[in-house]
Amino acid sequence: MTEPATVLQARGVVKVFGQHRALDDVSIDLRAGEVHALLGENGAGKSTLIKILTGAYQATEGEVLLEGQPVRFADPLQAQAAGIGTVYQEVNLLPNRSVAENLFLGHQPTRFGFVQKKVIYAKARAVLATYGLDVDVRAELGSYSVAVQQIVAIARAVELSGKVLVLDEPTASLDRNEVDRLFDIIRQLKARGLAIIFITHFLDQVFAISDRMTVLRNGKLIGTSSLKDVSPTDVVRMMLGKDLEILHPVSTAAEGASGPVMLSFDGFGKPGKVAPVTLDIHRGEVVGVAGLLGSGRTELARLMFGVDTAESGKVTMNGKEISLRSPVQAVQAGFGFCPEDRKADGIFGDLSVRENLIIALQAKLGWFKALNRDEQLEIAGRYAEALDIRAANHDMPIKLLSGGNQQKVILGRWLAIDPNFLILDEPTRGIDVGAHAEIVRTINRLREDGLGLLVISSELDEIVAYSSRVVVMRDRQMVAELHGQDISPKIIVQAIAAQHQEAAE
Amino acid sequence: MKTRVLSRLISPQTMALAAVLLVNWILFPGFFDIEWKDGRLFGSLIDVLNRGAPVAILAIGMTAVIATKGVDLSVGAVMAIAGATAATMVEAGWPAHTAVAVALLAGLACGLWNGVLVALLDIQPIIATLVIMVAGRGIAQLITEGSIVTFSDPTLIFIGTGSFLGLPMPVVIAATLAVLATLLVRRTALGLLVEAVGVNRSAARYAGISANVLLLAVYVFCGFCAAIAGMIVAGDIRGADANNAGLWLELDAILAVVIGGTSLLGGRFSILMSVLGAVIIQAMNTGILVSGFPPEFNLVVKSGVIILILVLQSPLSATLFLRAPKAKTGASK
Amino acid sequence: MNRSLRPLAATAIIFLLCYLAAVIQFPSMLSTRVLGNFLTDNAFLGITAVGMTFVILSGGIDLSVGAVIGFTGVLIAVLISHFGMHPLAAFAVTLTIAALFGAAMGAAIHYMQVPSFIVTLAGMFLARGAASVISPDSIPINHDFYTSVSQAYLLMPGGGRLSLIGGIMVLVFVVGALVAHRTRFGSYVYALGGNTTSAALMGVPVARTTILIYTLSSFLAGLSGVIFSLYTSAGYSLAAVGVELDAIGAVVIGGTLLTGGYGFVAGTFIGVMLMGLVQTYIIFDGTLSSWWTKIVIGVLLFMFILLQRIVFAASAPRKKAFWKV
Amino acid sequence: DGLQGKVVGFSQIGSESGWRAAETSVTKLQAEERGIDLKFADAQQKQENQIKAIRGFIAQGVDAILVAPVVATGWDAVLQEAKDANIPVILLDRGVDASEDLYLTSVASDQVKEGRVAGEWLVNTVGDKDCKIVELQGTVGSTPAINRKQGFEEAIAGKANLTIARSQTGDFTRSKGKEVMEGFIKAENGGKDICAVYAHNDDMAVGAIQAIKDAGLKPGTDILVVSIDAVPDIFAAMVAGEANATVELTPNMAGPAFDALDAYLNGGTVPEKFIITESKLYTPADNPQGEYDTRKGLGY
Ligand SMILES: Nc1ncnc2c1ncn2[C@@H]1O[C@H](COP(=O)(O)OP(=O)(O)OP(=O)(O)O)[C@@H](O)[C@H]1O
Ligand SMILES: Nc1ncnc2c1ncn2[C@@H]1O[C@H](COP(=O)(O)OP(=O)(O)OP(=O)(O)O)[C@@H](O)[C@H]1O
Ligand SMILES: O[C@@H]1[C@@H](O)[C@H](O)OC[C@H]1O
Ligand SMILES: [Mg+2]
Ligand SMILES: [Mg+2]
Repeated sequence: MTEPATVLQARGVVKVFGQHRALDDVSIDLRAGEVHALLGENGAGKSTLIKILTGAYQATEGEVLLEGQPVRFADPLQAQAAGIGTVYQEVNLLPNRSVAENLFLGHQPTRFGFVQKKVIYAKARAVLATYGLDVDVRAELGSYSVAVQQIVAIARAVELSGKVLVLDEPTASLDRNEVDRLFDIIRQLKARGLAIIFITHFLDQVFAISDRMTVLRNGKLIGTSSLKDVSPTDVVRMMLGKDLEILHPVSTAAEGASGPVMLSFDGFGKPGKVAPVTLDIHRGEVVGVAGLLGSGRTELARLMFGVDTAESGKVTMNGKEISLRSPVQAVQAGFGFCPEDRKADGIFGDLSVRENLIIALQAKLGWFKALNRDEQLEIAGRYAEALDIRAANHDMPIKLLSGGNQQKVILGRWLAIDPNFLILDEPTRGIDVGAHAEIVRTINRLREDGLGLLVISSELDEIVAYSSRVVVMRDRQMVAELHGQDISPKIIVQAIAAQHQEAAE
Repeated sequence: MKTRVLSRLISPQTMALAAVLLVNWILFPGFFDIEWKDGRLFGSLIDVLNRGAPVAILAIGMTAVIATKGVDLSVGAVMAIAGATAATMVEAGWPAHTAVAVALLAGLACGLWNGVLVALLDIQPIIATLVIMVAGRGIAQLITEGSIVTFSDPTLIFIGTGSFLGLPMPVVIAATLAVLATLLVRRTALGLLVEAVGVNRSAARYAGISANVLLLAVYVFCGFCAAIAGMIVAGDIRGADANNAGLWLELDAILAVVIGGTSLLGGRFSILMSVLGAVIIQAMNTGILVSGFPPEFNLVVKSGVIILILVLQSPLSATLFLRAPKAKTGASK
Repeated sequence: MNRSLRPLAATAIIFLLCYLAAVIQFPSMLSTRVLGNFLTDNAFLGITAVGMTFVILSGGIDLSVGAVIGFTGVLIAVLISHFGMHPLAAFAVTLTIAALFGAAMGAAIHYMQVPSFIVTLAGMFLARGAASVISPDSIPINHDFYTSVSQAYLLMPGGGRLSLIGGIMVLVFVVGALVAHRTRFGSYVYALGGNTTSAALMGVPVARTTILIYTLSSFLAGLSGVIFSLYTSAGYSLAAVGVELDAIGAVVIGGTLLTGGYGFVAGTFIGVMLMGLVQTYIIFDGTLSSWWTKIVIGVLLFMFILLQRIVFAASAPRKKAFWKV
Repeated sequence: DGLQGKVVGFSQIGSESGWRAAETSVTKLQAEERGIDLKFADAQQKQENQIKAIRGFIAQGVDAILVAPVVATGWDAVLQEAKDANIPVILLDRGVDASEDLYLTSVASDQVKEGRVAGEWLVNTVGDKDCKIVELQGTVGSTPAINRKQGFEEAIAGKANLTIARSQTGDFTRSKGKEVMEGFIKAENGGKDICAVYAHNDDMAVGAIQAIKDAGLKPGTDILVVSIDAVPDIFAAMVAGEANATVELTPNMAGPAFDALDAYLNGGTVPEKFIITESKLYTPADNPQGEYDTRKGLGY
């Protein structure tokens, strides 16, 4: 049997940002008809490598070859023209334009110089139908959920990829069904002879679809091998350079272990956003929130943190009614909130890691009681160490950190205010296996320290691993509360899916 | 630490200032002469500071606004309102301190109005402040009934033309304000919080910062600064010229802030650098005055200098001059 | 109706209501004369505003347009009156210079990464300064071509005049709308305004598009200068001072978001007409002093953006700021 | 009878100077006295707004139009339109570059002459002494700035002892006048070399006077001050001995204009094309206090 042809290749690629070597002598080759997983911890350099392959960045050293010929893409447009379609990490589309235009921007069919809108709409509908998506293709992309946007991004890349398809964490905000559908499409493309790069932090997905994998660590190439020859444990070892228990431990968060009621939400809701919710949070417990995309979990969290103002019900804390009309009040009451959209609502990109760590504490202290530099250094140092935040130094802008480290900074920001109640919305999204395990451990530790936590996650294994109780949301309503033995992926899925059965009946 | 101070001293701004002053000196050899006369300092350099003071004061407030990713186009009109208020009141027989207080209040009120539009009604700053830019001058003229209100109140005149420790009052006021404002933002948490709001207003809200109150405060402060500048300008000519006071100065103030290195996209800011920016602009204006070029060339010279400063500051020149590795920053803009 | 068209429709309805209110008070405001004047008198503003719409849609701003109008007028006048050039040749020369000027600003904005506000402010000083260096004095243009073109109009019943320059403005709006909404270039403009990073990653030629946008804006400002010189048969370095703010106002009133990415060329047309309406109303009223004129304009501006704010809040999709970084 | 009940549109330039404010208020006063319904439109310094205003007036069918044109060129088309509509147009205080049959009459001063009168006063005052003059110009490119410069230069031409050492624009405003004068003083040996300042309007002169005082010199004595407009504040300066001469530009352009209009509408008398107002020179010898008092209430 002959080796399939190498389509795209990088040789000895080095990328330097300022002082930092993000990639150090990395080589990779992609063959026609293979799915090639690119793996590594947060900040290992995966996204940087694909940006170099697709013309978004220029390599400091090294070369890129397309079908054996050296190429130098000045921008993504040239890479597209050469048949490379890319989904960059974190949907990079245009929320202000129609779904159809997002699919075909730059390639719209024209007649006499004018874009043929009808043709585009028809094509867009046809393309999205293959993904099982039936949306109004003339509507603004921004009016659809992240999942829909993610699928549009994938569809766009697929349309553009004559030879190579690059997918940088395409599944981070998709649910199981959507992932399955994506995999079907990937298999078809593979059969057509495309070379596909697939980046993800979900190991099961890697094994489900990939043929070979390349692992990066700290910008260095660790190795490339066929997935047939390795086990998940091997992969993790290659990524982290050490062994790690990758299966979530069975929950130690027995419900009985939690303390007295700390917070009670009573008929708490907002018409059109979240139906009234009644929920007690005890000291030393983790309440997991499960539900499908768009089921209203984020809305509930926003309401509980005063980002949106509840219009019904009341909240009592340690027996006293409190007002939650703004995050300021929530923070004063000792609440913390790690939002789902890290980039938009979490980080202050241009501010330093240190400032990002102390900002909530500073906000709580008020305008005039400033933390001086020494205090800031001390606090930042403490939480950076406690959470193992990896940054060259704490004065660098946080936007230069990898996603996982940014997530830890935001968590650290809230730990610094010494909170009573923490809300975490998808705390492990886009986070590598190592950091993932660490965050799960941290959640457990915080619970043991007596905090109350509300954790929203789409990963059921994870929810099961730390929750003392699980509530299930559906259609913006709290529909079930699961205890003890019921906290298992299977039963949660049933609770979530009940709706489909009901609808079918 | 030493190298940090040193690297600050050779920023593009200080280089630009040095260059402009040098050119002024070549055009007019007496440029650096300073003499002591009647208990105060005299000289072109002092003029630069004195004439630059109103824009510097505007720039102090404008810096805070721009740091929050906003902009305030109304400051010129607010200057006119404050000057008109103070002048009309002293002419009507009110004591000077009352007139000054009311003028300052007028500035605060305008700032509050802008702040409400921006923070609470969520109107884009350029458009929100355009309202007072247009209507404010009308209000000022309404106060003066269209004429130039000349006054002889010594307190108001002192604000514009007096001196303290040999320095012109406007310089003293601007310097004091700059130092106080810097202390206020750097010794408290305000500076950090303002930057946070400018970098990411949504994240600021989630972090428990009262972003709206802060925005209000920033516009109010800017209005306050504009009112002070307005009284200085009125005191300087002993009259409130509602039609011309502060005309187009909002552009100079914004320019000063940008020359000072604060990004119009919000975030990191430096009040002292903005003040330096204002001084650069005035040094340039004064240079034009002493150069003896025909006035038709004023604007061409001015644009030339601005372009030069921008080129000096741009990342492009950093890569050209400092030979830093040329990184394509397409995705990190 | 398509949800994104709602603000446009609202703006149009508000305009009609305002016009109706004005007509009720001054019935002669319904005459063909007034309608004709709307087109003719606002022709140069309208043409500039079309260019400004593109700039603002892309998330930028162009403060130089008023100065470019002044510069164009002076250059044309000098070329015709002092160098004896034929007006059409003078137009060609001047429009080329204007376009190159815009291209230079666009290049500076993109490559030097300086905000458009500052680059075009410097451009404004430069253009205005260059105009006064060429001639501080206003220069009359006496040429048969000018007389015939500026006198070219169709007489409407009721004495109204449908002038050639008014017609040119309408044409520019139509072409502008087609380019914005029906071409790839137009979609790139919206893309830049939506999110520059995404646009770049999606393969939008950011440099070329940015340069083209400012080229277009300056070119249209130049064309506006041509129209202005036809309108006044003269070139003057101080002509059209502050028109940039009127143009920005018209664009924003027309429903285009200053942050870029949302808006319509047709909205700008309504914006221009609304500004014309306000001025005409004030002239018909005739009792406002210099200062009340300013206050009333400011108050009307405020009421308009407030109304729009309400309409937008009601129709904008959730979490629009979601992607803006 | 008279102009009672007639509707007259007035397109004013703006309100950029004390003098202009006075012209506006005097015009309104004159209209009121004659029972005219005056439609006032402020053009905020823009010619395009003036053209719009005139067309608006035509559309309303006013009986006559007054316009103070911001610039000389660019009026043919709109004046033709007024003529076609049989509406007489009268120009106030500045002229236009258009065919004379397009307007009824022009009531204005002779701006070149104003400059000349100022220049001649200076020539006579300094005699044979050497005199370095600094000039504060009006807004670059504005008609009064160009004409007043020209007239002044004509008057001192051929006098070798009088030279204009420096000339900059002070934008017709007090504060710019002061700032520019400050610069001149520094550049001319602390002001010791300056013998006189010529300002294109009184507002700038008032600013210059303050700059001279701030420099420790005596305006009116160490440095002569001559300017144009005759606004109250310049008379106040004369009373204080700080200003030496001003050339009057009367704010009452409307009076003669309405008279001419009256005669034309009611008697069919075509007025002369150019009604030139007097360019009267005032010095401290002309009872400045009295002049100050009579002008104070006119809205300057
Ligand atoms: N524009 C930039 N300037 C400076 N440093 C950068 C830049 N982009 C990335 N880096 C740094 O380069 C390293 C590699 O980042 P990259 O985004 O490639 O990681 P990744 O493997 O994709 O991580 P993740 O799994 O979190 O997406 C990180 O340390 C990051 O901080
Ligand atoms: N970006 C968006 N634009 C418009 N509507 C949205 C958007 N995000 C969510 N929604 C809608 O808001 C409702 C609740 O969404 P919410 O974000 O609270 O759900 P969630 O359970 O947290 O899901 P996710 O995991 O997607 O965040 C859903 O009906 C969803 O369709
Ligand atoms: O001062 C006056 C100026 O402001 C006006 O524009 O023209 C006449 C001048 O005298
Ligand atoms: Mg990545
Ligand atoms: Mg969510």
